[in-house]
Amino acid sequence: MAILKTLLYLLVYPGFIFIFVYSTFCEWFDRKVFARLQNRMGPTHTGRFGLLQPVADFVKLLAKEDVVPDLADKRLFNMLPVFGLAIVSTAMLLLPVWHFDPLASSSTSFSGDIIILLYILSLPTLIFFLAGWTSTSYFSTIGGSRVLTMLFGYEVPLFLAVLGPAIMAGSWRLAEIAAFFQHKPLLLLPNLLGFAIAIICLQAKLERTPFDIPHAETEIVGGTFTEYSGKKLALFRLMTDVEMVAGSGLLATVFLGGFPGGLWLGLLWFVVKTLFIIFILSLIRALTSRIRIDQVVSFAWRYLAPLAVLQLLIVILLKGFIL
Amino acid sequence: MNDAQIIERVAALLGEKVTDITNPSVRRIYTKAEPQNVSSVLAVLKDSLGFTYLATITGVDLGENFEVIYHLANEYTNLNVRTQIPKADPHLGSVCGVIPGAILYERELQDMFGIVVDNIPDPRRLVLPDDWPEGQYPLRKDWKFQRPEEKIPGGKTS
Amino acid sequence: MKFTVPIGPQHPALKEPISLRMTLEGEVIRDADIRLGYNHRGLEKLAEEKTYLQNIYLTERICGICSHSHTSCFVQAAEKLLEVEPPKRGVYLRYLVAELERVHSHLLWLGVAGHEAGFDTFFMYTWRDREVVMDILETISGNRVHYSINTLGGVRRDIDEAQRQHILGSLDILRRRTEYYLHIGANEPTFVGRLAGVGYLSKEQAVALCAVGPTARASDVARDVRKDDPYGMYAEVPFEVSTAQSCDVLGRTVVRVKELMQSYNIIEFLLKNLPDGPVAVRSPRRAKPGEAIGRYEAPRGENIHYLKSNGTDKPERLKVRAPTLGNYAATIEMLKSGFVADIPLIFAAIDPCICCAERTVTLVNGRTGEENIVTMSQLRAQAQERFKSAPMKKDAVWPF
Amino acid sequence: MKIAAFLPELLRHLFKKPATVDYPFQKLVPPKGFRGTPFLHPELCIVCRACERDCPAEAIEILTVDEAEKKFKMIIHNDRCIHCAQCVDSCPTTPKAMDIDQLFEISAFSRWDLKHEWVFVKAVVKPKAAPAAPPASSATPS
Repeated sequence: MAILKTLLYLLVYPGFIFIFVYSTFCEWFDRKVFARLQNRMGPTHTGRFGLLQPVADFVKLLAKEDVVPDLADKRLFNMLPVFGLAIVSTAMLLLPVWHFDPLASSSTSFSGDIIILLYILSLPTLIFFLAGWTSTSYFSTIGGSRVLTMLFGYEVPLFLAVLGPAIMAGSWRLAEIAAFFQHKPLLLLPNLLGFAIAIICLQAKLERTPFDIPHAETEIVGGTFTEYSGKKLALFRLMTDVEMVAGSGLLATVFLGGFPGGLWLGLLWFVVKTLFIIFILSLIRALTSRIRIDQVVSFAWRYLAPLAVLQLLIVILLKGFIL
Repeated sequence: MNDAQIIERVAALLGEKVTDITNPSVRRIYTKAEPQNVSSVLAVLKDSLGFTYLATITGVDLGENFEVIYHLANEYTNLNVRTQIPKADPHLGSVCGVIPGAILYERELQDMFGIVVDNIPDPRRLVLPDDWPEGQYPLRKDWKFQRPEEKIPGGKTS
Repeated sequence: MKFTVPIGPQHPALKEPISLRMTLEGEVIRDADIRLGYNHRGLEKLAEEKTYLQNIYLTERICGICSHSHTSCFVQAAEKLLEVEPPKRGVYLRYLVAELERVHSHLLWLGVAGHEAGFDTFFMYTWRDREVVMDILETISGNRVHYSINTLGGVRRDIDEAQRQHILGSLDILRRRTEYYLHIGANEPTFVGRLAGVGYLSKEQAVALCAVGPTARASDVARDVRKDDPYGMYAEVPFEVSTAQSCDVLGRTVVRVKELMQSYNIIEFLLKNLPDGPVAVRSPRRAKPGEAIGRYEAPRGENIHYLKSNGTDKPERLKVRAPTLGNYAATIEMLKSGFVADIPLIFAAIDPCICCAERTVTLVNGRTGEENIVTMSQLRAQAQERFKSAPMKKDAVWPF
Repeated sequence: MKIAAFLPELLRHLFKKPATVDYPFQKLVPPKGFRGTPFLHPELCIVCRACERDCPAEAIEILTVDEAEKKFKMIIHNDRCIHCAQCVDSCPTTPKAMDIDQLFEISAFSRWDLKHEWVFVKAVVKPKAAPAAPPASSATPS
């Protein structure tokens, strides 16, 4: 019975099927919002309101020819998409949405899981870099180097920003942080600055405008994914979607008070809060133009990092004097 | 400055280096120079009258001769310096020293008319494809294009 | 380590085939080389086999965006040779379409600039509003792209009062929207950050390299054929030559937006002072031997057609110089020591119309010199060899 | 410099109807005078061949079927047609024998499907209609 339950967890909910369905839904939501902000229609015809369009794209890519460059390291080149998808799916498991005991730690919810989650979420960037670098194409190489350069820009502010609520709640466990803010929702307000910083960093992590520099199509064609095609590209795209859900889930847990209310209500909160964050991400995407790589780094270190430190200071002072 | 004044200045500055200054319509001045003088004529026009802008160089096949026309312009008028070179021995001096932008047009002349531009900084082929046969100059009048017979694949589908 | 990255002939930033070869050091461009010739159609030779009337439609096909500019330029020259004077209403309508085309072309460019800078929303909105002017053009000429409104001795279609009012009404929308885009363009920090200071071309360079159109005007060279050589009725129309002093892509954007405002004024003037009378006169089919030059300020810069007749109904020689060609030398200068990210923007900033420029010319930048012309197969073999002997992974240096 | 200058405009459009049209299901109507595909009114054609001569794309071909019966065949090669409507302008008859329709969805699976032909008897010019040369047409035979 326990094995069956584990299998159910792994494969259906919150495992692969749920991840696949929900992340494709999020991609649809993102595309639709982006289109409507631009006064366009967006996906319309596949399924009701075009809901199945991301799935259709996925299936289409699966059926496409798969080309591997001659000079690429074939084993690495082939494994990277699978690794990437596995990594971000693991990140999904750590979100305190479903099976966790608020009091006892378990394999999916334990003290320090916020660190693990942040660590896991920084791995896709390395996967992207390796994907670009092993492709050996000029465009991919430039894209790969841009991925890593950007990583140095946004990762530190993101960590600092996420640190704030954790310090305030005095816990390194996502479930406990969420529970803390569910009890004292007003304390979310001092963290708004951190939330804004984290949103911007998440946008950079997901490589969306204005930070879509590693795969800026008008400059370096497909960037890191130039040489990827067929199934591998499909997996990479799915991976980006899942990463988007995982990242917004992390922000929702830390900054928006998590997902209270058991299985079904928790799921509803999860959907509402992640969609809210994805909506903000889409808005930023529609609102800005792509910036240059040097501008990203200088922006991150000149504005984001100091602001994140300031946020941390505010939190520490609050914690020390008021609470 | 109107056309008459410019013609006056051109005649005064260049003397007998240019002949046949005509002004068939408003702001269109044509003049003629010997091929060996073109470069110096353009230099004088550029420095003294502000004809810094070379719009293009046109080649025309006149049968016995090639006519080469340098279309210059300043803010008042358009001045065209023409020169003729024999088709049998088509040699022309480069004007790239005076107007660097002329190189494109000179290389085009080389390709299309088979005019040899002396002292051209970069004599590579410009217009025609790399596998174009030597000695074929498409814009010469004796070069005829044979239109291939049109072949439409398939048949009626409906 | 330096490496050469091919941008094109097929590349998402390019709407038409052209090959830019960028020698890069990390993200910095050290050398640029432009190659054309993927779109050559032998048009000048073909023009010698067609009558003057047919050549109007042939020259229209030089370009898909500024189609009217080439026909107007050709018709200007041909009318001189055929000794016909178009009636005044015809002239007004011809340049009304010309200004509408300038509006559509500049709005198109604004969208393309947004797209190249990764600002897709801006692109979508400008192109949506461009539909207004496209619809006007379709209504008055019968087609969205190839208006075919010019004929020898005037224009082919008249506009009626309802159309006149419709255009005047649409101008209000266009004015409002253009002001709004100017506001967005000047205020959106990410967009301004991408445009300002990029693709510097000094005034001296612009003059020396014979740059034309908005590229030259953004470098403070007030070169505009409509003012210098007022063809048609431009001598009667009040307008200003828009210039900018910043010499960069932002300046080129500002010049184009200013020109849009000027074009709206010109269109309004033309419509309010539209003379009565016929729109065309009959033209002879044969021209006396002679030669004529048509100069025209296309949206991208000066367009020049040289036409020589020989007494028949077909021209002896037609020479076409499209504005984009005149700007290539300047582009190479602008690209140097820019960033990879700026390539599409700088290149787009001259508003390249490759098929205009390529009707005759293939260009390899003379400066790099040492490269020999080789056949495509040789080149491919060389490239593969070079690639095998020095794979990227081994000697690539970290760019930052 | 203003952060998020575009935001009000974007949010306003979030709930507006899209500016684009759901094309195959919804079609825009081309304006009056749109240049579609040329066609012939065979009963009006006087076989002056002005259209054949002026067509810049060589898309019109007039063949003689039977000289004695004055039977002719006109083929319009729509696969070459550039839709300039010069043939309509060149046509000297009133009403015009060459005409143009408003269709814009004219793609076909084969270029052969695009060729249209008419076999007709040459129309007799009524003496009254002959001098009515259209003023706007520079292309009337000189």
